[in-house]
Amino acid sequence: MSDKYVESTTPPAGYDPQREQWLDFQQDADLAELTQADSKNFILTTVDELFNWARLSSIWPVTFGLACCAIEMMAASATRYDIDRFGAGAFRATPRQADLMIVSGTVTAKMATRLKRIYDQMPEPKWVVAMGSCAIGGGPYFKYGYHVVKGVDFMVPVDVYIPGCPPRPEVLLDGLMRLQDKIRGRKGKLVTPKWVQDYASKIPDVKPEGGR
Amino acid sequence: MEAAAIHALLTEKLGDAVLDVIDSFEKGSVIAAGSIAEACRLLRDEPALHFDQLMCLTGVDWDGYDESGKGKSVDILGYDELGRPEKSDRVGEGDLGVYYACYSSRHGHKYTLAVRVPRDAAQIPTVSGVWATAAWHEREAYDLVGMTFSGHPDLRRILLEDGWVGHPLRKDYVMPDQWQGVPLQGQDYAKNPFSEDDVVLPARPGQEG
Amino acid sequence: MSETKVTRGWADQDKPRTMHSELLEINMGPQHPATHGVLRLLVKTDGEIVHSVTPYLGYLHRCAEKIAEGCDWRQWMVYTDRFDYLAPMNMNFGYAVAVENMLGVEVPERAEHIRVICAELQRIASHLIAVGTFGLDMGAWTPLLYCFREREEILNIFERLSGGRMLYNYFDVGGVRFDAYDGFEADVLRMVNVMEQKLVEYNTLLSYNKIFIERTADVGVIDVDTCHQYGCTGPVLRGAGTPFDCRKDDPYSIYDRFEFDVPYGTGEQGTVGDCWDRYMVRVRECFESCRIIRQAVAAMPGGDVMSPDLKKLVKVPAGSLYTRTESSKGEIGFHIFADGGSKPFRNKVRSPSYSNLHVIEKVGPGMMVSDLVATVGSLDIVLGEIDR
Amino acid sequence: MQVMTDLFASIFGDSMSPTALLITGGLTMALIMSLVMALCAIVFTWLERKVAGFLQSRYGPMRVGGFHGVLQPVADMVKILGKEDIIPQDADKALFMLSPFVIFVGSLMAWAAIPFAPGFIASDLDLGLFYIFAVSSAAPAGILMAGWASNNKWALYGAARGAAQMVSYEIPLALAVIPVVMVTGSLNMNAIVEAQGGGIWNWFIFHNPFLFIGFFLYFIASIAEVNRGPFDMPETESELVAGYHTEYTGMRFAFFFLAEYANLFLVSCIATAVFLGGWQPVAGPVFAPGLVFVIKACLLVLLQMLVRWTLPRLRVDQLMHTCWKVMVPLALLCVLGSGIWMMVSGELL
Repeated sequence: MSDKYVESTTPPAGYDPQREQWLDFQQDADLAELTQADSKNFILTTVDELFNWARLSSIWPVTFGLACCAIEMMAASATRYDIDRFGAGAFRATPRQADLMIVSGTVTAKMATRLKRIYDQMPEPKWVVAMGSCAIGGGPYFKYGYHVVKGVDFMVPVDVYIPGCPPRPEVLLDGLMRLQDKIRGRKGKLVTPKWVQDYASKIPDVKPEGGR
Repeated sequence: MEAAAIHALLTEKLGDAVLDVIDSFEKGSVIAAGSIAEACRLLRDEPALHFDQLMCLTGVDWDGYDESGKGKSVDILGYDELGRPEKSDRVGEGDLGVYYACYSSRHGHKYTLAVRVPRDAAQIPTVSGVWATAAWHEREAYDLVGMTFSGHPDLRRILLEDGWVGHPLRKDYVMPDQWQGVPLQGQDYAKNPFSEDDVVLPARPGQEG
Repeated sequence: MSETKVTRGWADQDKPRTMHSELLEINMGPQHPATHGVLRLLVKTDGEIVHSVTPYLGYLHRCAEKIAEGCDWRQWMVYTDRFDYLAPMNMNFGYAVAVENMLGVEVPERAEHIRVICAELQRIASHLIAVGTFGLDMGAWTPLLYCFREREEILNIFERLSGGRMLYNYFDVGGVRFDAYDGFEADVLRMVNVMEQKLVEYNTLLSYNKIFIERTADVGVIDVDTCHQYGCTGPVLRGAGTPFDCRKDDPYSIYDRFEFDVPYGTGEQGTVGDCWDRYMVRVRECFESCRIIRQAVAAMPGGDVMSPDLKKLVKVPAGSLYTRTESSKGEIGFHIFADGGSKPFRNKVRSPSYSNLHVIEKVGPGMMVSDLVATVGSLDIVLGEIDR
Repeated sequence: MQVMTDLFASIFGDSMSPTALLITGGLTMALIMSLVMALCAIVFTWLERKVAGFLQSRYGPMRVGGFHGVLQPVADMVKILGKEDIIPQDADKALFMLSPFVIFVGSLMAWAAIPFAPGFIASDLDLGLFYIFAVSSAAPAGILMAGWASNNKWALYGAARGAAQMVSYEIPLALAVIPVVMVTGSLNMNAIVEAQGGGIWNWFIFHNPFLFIGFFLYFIASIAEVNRGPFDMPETESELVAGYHTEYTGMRFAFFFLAEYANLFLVSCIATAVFLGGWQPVAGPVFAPGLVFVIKACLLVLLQMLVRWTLPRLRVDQLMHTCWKVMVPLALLCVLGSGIWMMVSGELL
């Protein structure tokens, strides 16, 4: 580690824990506040809100495990990181009864046409989560992968990208929650909290607003 | 049984079909292309040898191999940073080889047979009659290196699609940019493909949007 | 149409079938719960009886051997993780031993012991998933979840050791990347004690369950010379009755210092070499691994973990060698061709599941569809290492 | 029904003609029965996922309805309502659309004869038990229609297995109940329940040893009849992708879902009514009779769920073997044995 950068464990001055709640994000308390946040136009969108709530709280993924990320997906639905807590635990084997396709693994040229067919067989309100860097952009097989599709968004429209090789089950659950926010109809600007920006500015060669 | 003794037994049984000896980390002998099937049958049936297991059958493309052992072999082609396939007009020459690593569970010794065939006449007899596992290994050697095996029950590509053009493990293989409509080249990952408002940030209290 | 003789079933199977229905071609396609990943089995069935099985591979072919010719010796270790992603430590072990045999480099004692402990822990974790998914193929959901719960403990140890949760890139040519953290021995011994109690619990839940035995005894019988013919190794070969194990018969690293015995199928519940034997070999191998781990932890010396005489850029002298080690699925072999440079000239991976799966073509016909699913489950194949 | 007609008579007095009373009483009871069906679908989907989670040492739905995922089944149902309705292109449209309703109606009609409480029964038929078994044999027809119509090889396999299994398991189901009818002498469900009055030892399960075996025979056959537990060959996840309802999506799939859980509760209700003393309390009047009945039925449903999540699955020919070569002879033996028992103990005279 270059000696210029001194690793400091305490966050810098001026960081006020109350203001930046989203870092220690407790799901239940915020869930209540979230529902109030939309109460402004409650009457108009009641049916729409009800269907959104129903769709996001019972997402049935189709068992579509390709490679190593599939084992992490099984670990996410197993005992310790139980995905069933969010209502998404009923893995349906047929695409007909599923509404979320988690592309977990490397999409090869031979598998791409099957993936497209399964995506088309799924009934309409359907979402795709690209799990793992192989599904996002070819991952470690980018440079010499003659048989690997460099990213699943060539084949199907993707809603949530989960980076990692393989991503941890918690990150998969976070991706699921991010998908639930998307279903809730929430579009947000890329807002990096203030303290992360000035914390990042101390590290020599990292751009404050993140990104590549 | 020692490798040299096996080599002597082979030369005595097969005569001039045994070309020379493999003396690198693994011990074995190079066999003429036409008589590889009898050599393998001999290895399996000879009571003193009794090689009843074919551990591994490997197809090798010796194109551009640096004989002097300095590691100056030719580089292979891949995709560049923008995801476009790199092109080069170098045409592969040199010959293709197949290695048979065999093991005897009764005597506990290992032995390797090797075959080298010029690139344009890459045709050797199959050994799937001797060991059934060779059927799939030979199909893979045909698929990736382009070595055809005469007398093979169904010589089709095993890993790639049947209509795939070219054999990927050859040194002069140019990466494909698409396969039947499925794009295989990458995007330019240096720039961030997502615009500002693409990202859905979980709206927490105190944050708008 | 040839007479399809049913190998096992309650109908009076000794008389050849006279009644035939039209052959139905079904695709246990790339996306199917029973095929453990992206394997496509084209099954021609005559009613419930399988007439012929042809596996179609290549749905997860990730060009690993072409990548080997592009990156240098130590960079390729990352890709060996992704062959058998249920047992990445064993894959690293195989590649590390293969390159060290050609380099002739001396691995320090402490690194050898850490390697054996990691390999055996990974074998237990891989067998746990094999046991769990085999139970899932039979319809028993719960054992899979218990196996995952135990596997999480092992993943914790690996995460503290190597940083990665599932794919580690922890071994390196000439040793291991990081030294063992100070609570390592205590965690491993606690894990082994927990493991031995839990395995007894699984035996009562699944192994000696009447319906499970009914479904697996005398099903998918593979005898020894079929194994030799089709190159099946590991639990499939040991299930057929021969105690052949690379750690014993072709010893590498320091396995010859530990005394452990090799469990093999004895036809306890049915004929030798049936699904139950292969399953029970895996369960008993977990006990053996625990024994090895205890001896390795007891004998672990101090010292550094990387061999001192290793330069930054590894150059393997010209030549070729085939080295094989015992991974949880069978005999993983690396046939390496070097030209003296920093990049491999050709790395061929001989994967155990590739040959284990090949035997289904011979054993499949005559079975019922449910037995075909059971047999494929008992072979415990991983598509990452079949398609490479 | 009697309760309802008296209720309306007391409200509207004699301004309504008897036939109008009959019709309104019948309609309200039908409404109540379909409500019971919807309720048990809601409750048991939640219970199933919770029991599965509990058995697999994990939580099961937690987040959806605040406390322990209580609104999870509601969310499932509303989501399924909003799904796109796909009918495969070359499917047999008429059969495809009809089969969920055949299965649903097959199980809804059987509720007419379930004695929830002393007066509270939809229709007090004299041959209630016979009617239940007759009506619930419509389900194999529905399964075959579903399997054939969706023009999918997996569905065809599932339907063939499902129909064979349900048809063959109806025989031990009926045979296991015959000794009870012999003891009470009537098929009327109310009469059967009243004959088990007075404390736990008068329940038919403890009446004679052959009836005791009969209860377990009935329980196993009922699990097979409902395609659950170790007998779920028709809709196995691991072999036939999703069995006969592979091609069904949205609301049509919900009907299969509803019918499965309704059948689950139905066979448990029949078991409690026939063997476990229906609304007869264990000792002295503790709760309302209807509540006692529902509690017993729910315990049986819980038992069926435990069995499902622990045992592996039988193969199709082993399924048929256990039915024809083990359970039917045993059931016949029970009928013979309880007949001899009654003759010896003098009940027959």
